[in-house]
Parts: sequence; C-alpha cells; structure tokens
Amino acid sequence: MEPVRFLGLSPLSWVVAIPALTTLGILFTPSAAKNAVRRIALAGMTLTFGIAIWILVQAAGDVGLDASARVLPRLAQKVEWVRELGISWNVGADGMGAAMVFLTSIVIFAGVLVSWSVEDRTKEFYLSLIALVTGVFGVFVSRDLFWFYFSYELAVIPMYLLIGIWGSTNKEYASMKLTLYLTTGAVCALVGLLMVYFRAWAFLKTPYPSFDLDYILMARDAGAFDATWRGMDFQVFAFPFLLFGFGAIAPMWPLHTWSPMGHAAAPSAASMLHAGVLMKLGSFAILRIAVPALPEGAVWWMPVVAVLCMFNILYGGLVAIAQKDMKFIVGYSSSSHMGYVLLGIASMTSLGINGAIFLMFAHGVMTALAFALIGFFYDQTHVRTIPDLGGMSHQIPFIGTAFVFMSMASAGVPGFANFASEVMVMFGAWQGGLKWQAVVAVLGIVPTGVYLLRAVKGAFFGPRNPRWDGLRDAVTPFQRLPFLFLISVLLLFGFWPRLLTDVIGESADELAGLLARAGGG
Amino acid sequence: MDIAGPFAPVLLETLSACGAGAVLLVDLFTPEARKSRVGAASLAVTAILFLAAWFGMEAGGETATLFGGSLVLDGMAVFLKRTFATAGLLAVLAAIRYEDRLPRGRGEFHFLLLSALTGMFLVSSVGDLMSMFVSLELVTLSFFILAAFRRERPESVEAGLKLLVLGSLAAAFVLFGTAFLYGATGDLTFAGLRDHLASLRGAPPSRDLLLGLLFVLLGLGFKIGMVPMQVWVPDVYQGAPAPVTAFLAVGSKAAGFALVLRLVTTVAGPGTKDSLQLLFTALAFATLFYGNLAAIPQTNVKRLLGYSSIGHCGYLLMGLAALGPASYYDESAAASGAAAILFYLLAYALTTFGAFLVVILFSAATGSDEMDDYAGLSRRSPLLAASLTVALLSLAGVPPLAGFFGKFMLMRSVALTGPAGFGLLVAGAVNVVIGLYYYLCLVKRMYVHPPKDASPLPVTGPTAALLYALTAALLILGIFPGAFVTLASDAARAAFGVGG
Amino acid sequence: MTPLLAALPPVTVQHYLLLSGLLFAVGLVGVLFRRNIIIVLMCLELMLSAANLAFVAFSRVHGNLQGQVMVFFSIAVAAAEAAVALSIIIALYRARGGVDVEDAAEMKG
Amino acid sequence: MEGLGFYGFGALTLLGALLMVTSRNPLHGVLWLVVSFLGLSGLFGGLGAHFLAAIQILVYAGAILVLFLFVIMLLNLRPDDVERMPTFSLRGGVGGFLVGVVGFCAVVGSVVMGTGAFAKPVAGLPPLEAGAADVAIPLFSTALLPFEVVSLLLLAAIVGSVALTKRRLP
Repeated sequence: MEPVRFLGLSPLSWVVAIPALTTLGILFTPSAAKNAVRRIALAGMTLTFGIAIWILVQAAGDVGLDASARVLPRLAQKVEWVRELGISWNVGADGMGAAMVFLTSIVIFAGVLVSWSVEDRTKEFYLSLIALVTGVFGVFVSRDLFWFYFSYELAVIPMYLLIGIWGSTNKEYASMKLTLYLTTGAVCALVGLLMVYFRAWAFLKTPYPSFDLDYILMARDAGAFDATWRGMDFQVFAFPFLLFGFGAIAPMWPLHTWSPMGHAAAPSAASMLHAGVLMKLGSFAILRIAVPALPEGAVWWMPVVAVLCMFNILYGGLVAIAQKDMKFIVGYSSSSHMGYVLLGIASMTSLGINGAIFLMFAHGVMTALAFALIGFFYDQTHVRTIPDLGGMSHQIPFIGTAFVFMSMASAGVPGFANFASEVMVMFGAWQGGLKWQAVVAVLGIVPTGVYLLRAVKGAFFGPRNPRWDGLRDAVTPFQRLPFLFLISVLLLFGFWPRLLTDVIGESADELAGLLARAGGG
Repeated sequence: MDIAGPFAPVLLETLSACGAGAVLLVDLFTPEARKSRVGAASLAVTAILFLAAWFGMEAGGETATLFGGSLVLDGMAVFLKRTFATAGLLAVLAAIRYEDRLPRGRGEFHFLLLSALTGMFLVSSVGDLMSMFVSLELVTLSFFILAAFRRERPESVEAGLKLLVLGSLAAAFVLFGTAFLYGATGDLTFAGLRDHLASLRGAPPSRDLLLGLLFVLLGLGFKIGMVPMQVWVPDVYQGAPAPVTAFLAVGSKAAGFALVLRLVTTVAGPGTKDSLQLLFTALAFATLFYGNLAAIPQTNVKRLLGYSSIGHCGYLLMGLAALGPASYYDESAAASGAAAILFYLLAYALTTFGAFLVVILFSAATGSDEMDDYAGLSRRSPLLAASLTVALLSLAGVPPLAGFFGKFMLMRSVALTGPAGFGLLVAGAVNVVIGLYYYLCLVKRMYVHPPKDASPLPVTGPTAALLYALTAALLILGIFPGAFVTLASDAARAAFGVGG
Repeated sequence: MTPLLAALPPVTVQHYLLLSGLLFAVGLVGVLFRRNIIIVLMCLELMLSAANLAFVAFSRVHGNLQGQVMVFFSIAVAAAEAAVALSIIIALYRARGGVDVEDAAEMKG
Repeated sequence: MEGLGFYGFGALTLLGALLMVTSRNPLHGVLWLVVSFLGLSGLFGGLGAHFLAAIQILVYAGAILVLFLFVIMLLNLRPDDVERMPTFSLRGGVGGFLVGVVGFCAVVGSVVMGTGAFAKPVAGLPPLEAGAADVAIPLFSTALLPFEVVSLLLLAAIVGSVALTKRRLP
C-alpha cells in the first residue's frame, strides 16, 4: 500500500501544516499591511479547503471498496516525535474525520471572508482565528492522544482573545467564562486520557508507553481496561472524565451555560467557528477517543447522556423562545441542536450515530450561516435585539432572503441537510430503544419553529423602518460569496445526503458494532 | 565537543568566577562616563558561559569527578548547568536594560550576578554535603545583596533583609539536617549516604537519618518557595530589582531543585520511597493550592508572579511525588518525574525571563508595576503585550508553548504512578484552570481594557530581537521538545540508575 | 559537688545532641517571635552554632574529622552572613532616613 | 571531670542563649550571646575539638559579635528603635515560645534518644585529637573544593557589604 505523500507530508498533515504556516506568515506581516494579512489568510484557507474537498472525494470513493484498494488508509502518517514519552505525530482519517475536516474548511473559508471588514488590530484577529482553526484541524485528524489534547487546548485559548478583544455584549465576562469552562473540561479529559494511557502501558508492558490511539485500542482488545481501579470497574470510573470533559465543549447540559453567552459576545467569524466547529470537537472527541477506548464505560454511561440530552433539546429550545437578542436565539438553538447530536450518540445505533455526525456537519454549516448573517447587519446597526430591529428586508433583501433560508434549514425543513440528519437521529433513537427521547426530539421541533419564525418576522419583516435606510446590502459577488456558498452546501447535502452519510456510515457502523459487543459481553 | 578534558566538571565554575573578577577589574579601570562597558564585559562572560555550557560539554558522556568526588559531572549536572547558563545570560541581558536605574555600583552588581551564577553551577554538580552547603550559601548570599541593591529604595532593602533572615533560617535547617545525616552515616558525601542506604538492604533507614533528611529538605524548601516556607517569596519578588527577581525566581528555584533531586536520587530506595512519596504529595498539594489561590487577588505584577512561582514550585513537586509507591515500572516513573522537573526548569527559566523582561521595560517607561497600569498595553506597544501574553500563557501551560509541555510531562509522570497519584493528578489539573484565570486577568487588561495613557511605548531594535528570540524559544520548546526531553530523560534515568 | 556529679548518669553523646536541639529550638523560636532584627540575627547565629555542636558531637562518635571541618565552614559562612546582614541594616536605616520609620512593612498582602 | 565540664558549660550556653532571646536591649543580647558562645567553646573543648574551641572564641565571640556591637553603636540604636524593624514575627507570647521549644525538642529528643549509637558515654569513646594541624589536613585535601568556594563566598560578602554601605561618591 503506497502512502500518499505530497512533499513528504500526507494531505492530512498538510491540513494542519497549512494553517500553521499561514499563522506564521501572518505573524511576519507588518500590522499596517491589513490587506496582505487578509489575503494570506484567504489563500491559506482556500488551499486547505481544496485539500479537504480532495480528502472527502477520496473518502466517498472508498465506500464499499476492500481495505487494500482504499485511498484513505494511505493518507495516514506517523512520525516519531518524542520517543521517551511515546508521542508521535500520527494522523489518519476515516469517514467521520473527513467529514469534519470538510466542515471546518467550509466554515473557516466563509469566516475569513466575512471578517474582511475587521479593521481593529486586523493582524492579531487573523492570527488568533487561524491559530484556533489549526487546533481544530489538529483534533479532527490526530490519532495520537497527545496531539489530540494539544490541538484541543490550542483551539480554546485564541477564542478568549477573539471574544475578549473583538467581541460585544458583556465580552469580558463571557470570554473568561468560556475559557475557564472549556479549560476545565479539557484538563478533566486530560486526567481521563492519562489514566487510559497508564493502564494501557501497565498492561502491555512495552519498553516505552505510547499515546498512539492504535496502541490504546490494542490494549483495549487485550483487556487492559477490564481491571478494577480503586474497587471500581476501570471503564466505568474513567469514562465520565472523558465524557464530561469533552462534554463541556459539546456542550452537554448542564455544562452549556458558557455557550450562548460566548456566541453572543463573539465577533461574527469567531461565533461561526465557535458554534460551527468548536462545539463539534466535544461530540467528535467522545466518538473518536472515549467510546472506542472505553466501550463498556460508554454503555454504562450512555443512558445518562440520553437523559441529559433531553434537557439540552427542551431547555435550549424553550429558552431561545424567550430571547430577544438574535445571537442569543441562535446560541440557545445551537445548544438545543447539540442535544440531538448527543441523542444520536446515546442511541448507540449505527443510524443514530450516523445521523449525529451528519447533524454535526449540517448544524455547523447552518449556524455559521446564521452568525455570518447576524454579523453582517450588526456591523451596521449595532443592534441585535428583536424589538429594535424589524423591516430590514426592505433595505437588505439579500440578507433577509438568506436568513429565511437559514431559518428553514434550522427548523428542519425538508431539502436542507439538517432535515435529513435530524430524521436519522430520531429514527436512530427509536431504534435504540430511546422512545421517550425520540418523542421529545420530535416535539422539540415545535419551539424551534416558534423562535425562528419570531426572529425572521421580528428582524426582517414588517413595515419599512426608516431607521435602517442607511443599511447596505451584500451586493458585490465577493460580499455574497460566503452566504451563497454556505446555503448551497446546505442544499447540496440536503438533496443528496448520501454523499455524506455513506462516507460517515462505515465509521458509525464500526462504533455501533463496538458498543453492541460491549453491551452484550 | 569537550573542550576542558578532565577539568570539565569545573570548567564553567572557573570561567564564571574568573569572569566575575574580571568584571570588577573592568569596573575599576573604567571612567564614570563609560560604565556601560561593565555590562558589556559581563554580557561577554555570560555569553561565553552559555556557549561553553551548550556546545562545550558532553551531555551523554561518562560521569566525571574532580576534587575526590566533591564535584560530579553527570547528565543531570550538565542539563542543569545549561539551564543556569541560559538563565545567567538572560539575567545579564535584563540587567543591562535596568542599569540606568542603578545609580552606582554596576561593577558590584554584575560581579554578584556572576558569583550567584558560579554558585548555581557548583550546586548542580556537588558531590558532598560540605560543598552543597557552601555553594548554596554562595548563591543565597549573593542574592541577599542583589535584592537589597537599590539601597535608596526602602522596599528593595527590606526585600534583601527578608530574604536574608529566611535564607539564613533555611541555611540553619540545612546545616542541622546535615549534622544528623552525618551522625547517621559518619560521612558527608552523597556516595557515603548511598552506600549506607544500600547496606540496609531495603530496610527503612534509622530515624536520625530521616530527621536529617527532613531538615535538609525543609531548608531547601525555602529556596524553592515551597509551602510552608514560602513566606518570603511575594515580598522579595515585589521589592527586589526586577532583573534580580527574575534571576532569583529561576536561579533559587532551580538551585534548590538541583539539590533536592541530587538528594532524592541518592536516598530514594525501597526503604524510603513510600515515605518520600507521601511527603512530596502532601507538599505538592499544599504548595499548588496556596500559590495559585493566593495569586488571584494580587494587583502588582511582580507580586502576582511571586505567588505564581509558588504555584510552579507545586507543579515541580509533583515530579518528586512520582517516586512511587511500587507499581509497574516505578523506577521509570521516578525517572520520568525527574526528567519532567529538569525540562520544566528550563522552560520556566525562559518563560520567567520573557515575562520579567517586559515588566522591566514597562516599569522603566512608566515607573509602575501595578496591573491596572498595564491596561491597553496592546495598543501602546503590540510587541510588549504579545511577548508578555505568550510568556503568561506559557506559565499557564497553554499549547503550543514550553510551559504546556513541561506541565504535560509532570502530569504524565504522576499518572504513571497509577492510583496513588490520582488525587495529585486532579489537583494539578484544577490548578491549571486557576492559573489560567489569573494570568488571563492580566492579558485582559492588556488587550481588552482601554489604555489610561495612550502614549506609545517604543521598543529598541536589540530589545525587540531579544523578545522575539525568547518567544521563538518558547514555541520551539513547546512544539519540538524531543531533543530536550531526550537529554532530560537520559540524565534522569542515569541518576536513578534505570537502564535503557 | 563531686558526689552529686557522680550520682548523675555518665555524659553521653545524647546529652550533647539534646543540648544542641534545645539551642536550635531556642534560636528558632527567637527568629519567629522576636521583632527586634538584631536579636533575630543573633538567634540565627545561635541556630548555626547549635548545628555546629551537633557536628562536633557526631565527629566524636564517628572518630573522623569531617564534622569539624564542616563546622569550620559553617563559622566562615556565618561570619559572611553577619557582615552582609549588618550592612543591609545600615542601608535600611539610611534608606529610611533615620529611625523615624513606620511600624509596618511597606508591602502588604 | 567530664560531667562537670558538660553540665557547667552546657548550663552556661543555654542560660546565655535564653537570656539573649529574651533580652529587651540588643546590646545586652550581644553580651549574653558572648557568654553562650564561651560556654559552647568549652563544650567543643570537652569533645576534643580544640581548634574549633579556639575558633569559636576568636571568630564568633571576637569578630562577629563585636561587629554586632559596632553596628548597634554606630546607628546609636535604642531598644525601641529596633523593635520597629519589619520582620515576619508571629506576635506570639510565652505560650507559643514554650510550645515551639517543647514540640521541637520532643521530636529531636525522641529521635536522639531512640538511636542506640548515640547512647555511648563520651568518656568511653576513642580519643579524637583535633588541633589546628589535624583539621588543616582534610581542609586542604578532601575538603579543598568547599574551601575554595568559601573564599569566593567571603569575597562576595566583602564586595556586597561595601556596595551596600559605602557613601555616595562625590
């Protein structure tokens, strides 16, 4: 099996290396050259986007092929990094990873475009933004626990600066709260990761320990995690560290309170990345690390997740109805939608997990669109609360139309990717025996419709408001590009979900099979 | 490359002692108007020491001894000497930026910096308790004077006095403990101590030996800022001249840990491991929480860094708590803890100087160390704000910076002890969050708050280059730590006698 | 006098060590509880001397001179420390401009 | 004779120390410390450390404590002046004092008493002569390194003391 390399690095390594190099490039650009900074960022992210599409195409082409004929395994790359500690630069992708890399590249591409208007400390802004996305890509491709954690933490801190400096609405409090919540989650997960790492080594007794995920999985198969830890089943004891640690960013109720506040305070591009990608790190990490390493722990704890996710769905949805600030509405709605993702995972069925990953993708694109749109008019109005807005579609019809599209996607109207994925989650939950939750999930659509219609009506429809006569619509193709791009992605995968579900399907099957074996045995 | 042959163990010490004398002579023969030559001479000496330490000594060579075993050059000593040489170079670079606030006595100031450095070099490779005591006193005594050096400022003199009283108290503890170690073994060398313990064949050592060990460790606890011997740290950090504070933060801590490591590698064995592990776990707990919690309400940057340095001592103690008890690969866990300490000290040296350099430059321009005066620094000087932010984030342990990797290594080595280290692992994790909070409070002031006084703070070319170099070093150590980890691990494994 | 001494147990090394511990404790308590800086410094000297006594006693037990050499160094270090301490005190008096000083330290927290 | 020496000089040492710690006037404190160190010198002599006994008087009582007296007189300190110096005192009283002494002695004492090797009468130990020549041999052979380091230390102390106290140059 010939590895695929480009200049010595696998395309998966390039997905991390290009943003890292872009960060360096921006670092050495003078602060005054704002346009140069923007162009470097755009060039880097376009390139990354191209690679992400290529990876996704390869993943789609792999579906149904034998292991020997596949391209994706040939992208894996492992370079020893710190031998004594068992750290290696180890990247690899399956369908799930490919989908998430694709999502990230879409969101950051659109994010770079919508941030074109940032004038205050532009260099620092793009520096933080691209550093953040480097971490996100790192999480999605990494197959080494160290680099996984490294990237995960790396993605958290730039968010503090992005919100703290360029944010709005209570930004100091929101940014600090967000950072502390996410760091607490991260270190909690680190404790879990280190416990798993130690157990694997103590069991396999190799000369050096290893953070390699495959090493951990090998230890799992050998039975390293079946022993007891201080009188408790190790898996049951260690799993919550990973579950709640990663769950803080997912954001799992009741650890979600940082999230709407952070969304509201962040600047557009940061909100987009935050809601579109950062929140997915949690669910992704649970699926990538926690469930495969500790499947029996997962089976033990998933009923708890199944209960918590109902709070996510209902609480998020109902609170969103009561909100006036547009960003808070979308923020709470994200929390509600993430409940569906968690429900899909908790169902422990292939269909549910597939739907959860697909929903992560769909919601990421949709919510990025939402924050881009809100950011677009907020930059001009400096007002986001519904009673103050109204009738804006007279002045900014393009943004208004796009917002309607976004709302339809979010409310789960057929034809958008969100519909397909939410249906999969609901059926998956029913199939997995979570019948009550499935019913709640269906009912959860109702508040979604209510708050989205209120938002659309309150902000864009109604009589013409002369206060907004000065608003400029997105008229040039360059301004419209990010919005059209995101809407077309939503529609593409809405009408043709198999493009993605087939790719994700194999990862989902594998996880569901693992959980079924763990539950049965 | 080994440029000193059989005299390698004493190369750096000789060079820096001679350099210190040379600086005094330069000062003597330099007219008042050209006193900047003194700093240049001192810089030349430390630059030579830096090069000699990093490129003139063999890291993986055989253990060499001189003076009948009084001076031992092993891997651990080489690693520590490199850390000290780096810290010394940075201290002189920082001191040169501070010099215009030293009205007189530049020659003496640099002489004392170099004599403290000489003491640190000695401390890293002493082979007996006599040399240990006098070398440690050479470091401490130089710092008494340096801390009090701005004698026109009462805070500075007061800092020197506080350091002196508690430093001498520590010396008395070390001396009393040494007496009991001597009483128990009849010998004052580390080798004698090791032989004595080996002759016990795993039985717990006599109580007088344990008492002596406890006293020496308590005395060394003063130097590293360990709870409950941390009382001097905040006052001295705040009152001493900033370059001295930075050098003290790094030098005193590293010198203390050099000796603690030397002692622990000597005495750690089947009979002592459990009690040592219990002791260090308790101390690490107390030190971590005290330092980090007490840092939260601080309003003075130097004081904040003082409390945070207590917290960092707590992290370093985690590495010692990885001593055992017996679990699979316990010797490796102990060695990995020692390796983590060595790496962390190097990272801490670079990070601390990165932070203090900005503090020095800022207070030179504004005359203030108050956190509130840092408001809006990112608009007044993006470079200073960015450098300080990177240094603070490295102290907090955020990737991709050196401090992150150091903390990661320490937590990993604690995790290797299995269930015994679990509580400490969680405590370390909690303290990462607490630390991040108060560091971010300062970052917030620099980036989020509007400046009170919007005048820009220019940074000259060489200073900017130094700040860039330090930031780059933090990034390199954080992303490509492999080579340094190998050095530290080999040294630690050799010191603990672990093969492979 | 002589019968009284004869009634006491013979002087052992333990006696010297206990005396040394007692002196160390007296010095330590003085450092912690006295506010007079000169007295504090003298207490520190006392603590070092207490350790010296232990060294000499142990030297007698083991019959080698290492302990006594250590005491020689300890006295040298104590002398250096005393010199520096006293010069810092002089500097402090000058910095404060005489003896009209505030009771509390300048730094708090 | 051995007993007389130990109890006599020991009592002198302890008494001097206690009176020094409790003296209100530092000037008196210095004089009591001299008394204590004279006693200590006697104890050294009793243990055969004749060289150290001499050093103890020459250096400690003769030089260091005279330096203390010199500074007290130079600054013309009255007892009240120095009471106001900043130290880290815990403002304890007699109770704390006693608890500290008793607690510490209990720990050290139990260790000392529990170690059989130290229970031998001093008179029964083999004689150990330690005159100047005997101590000088290890000082210049096995302990050469610390000897050199101490010389650096003294140099640093001299330079530092001068730097801290010299009058401003014109």
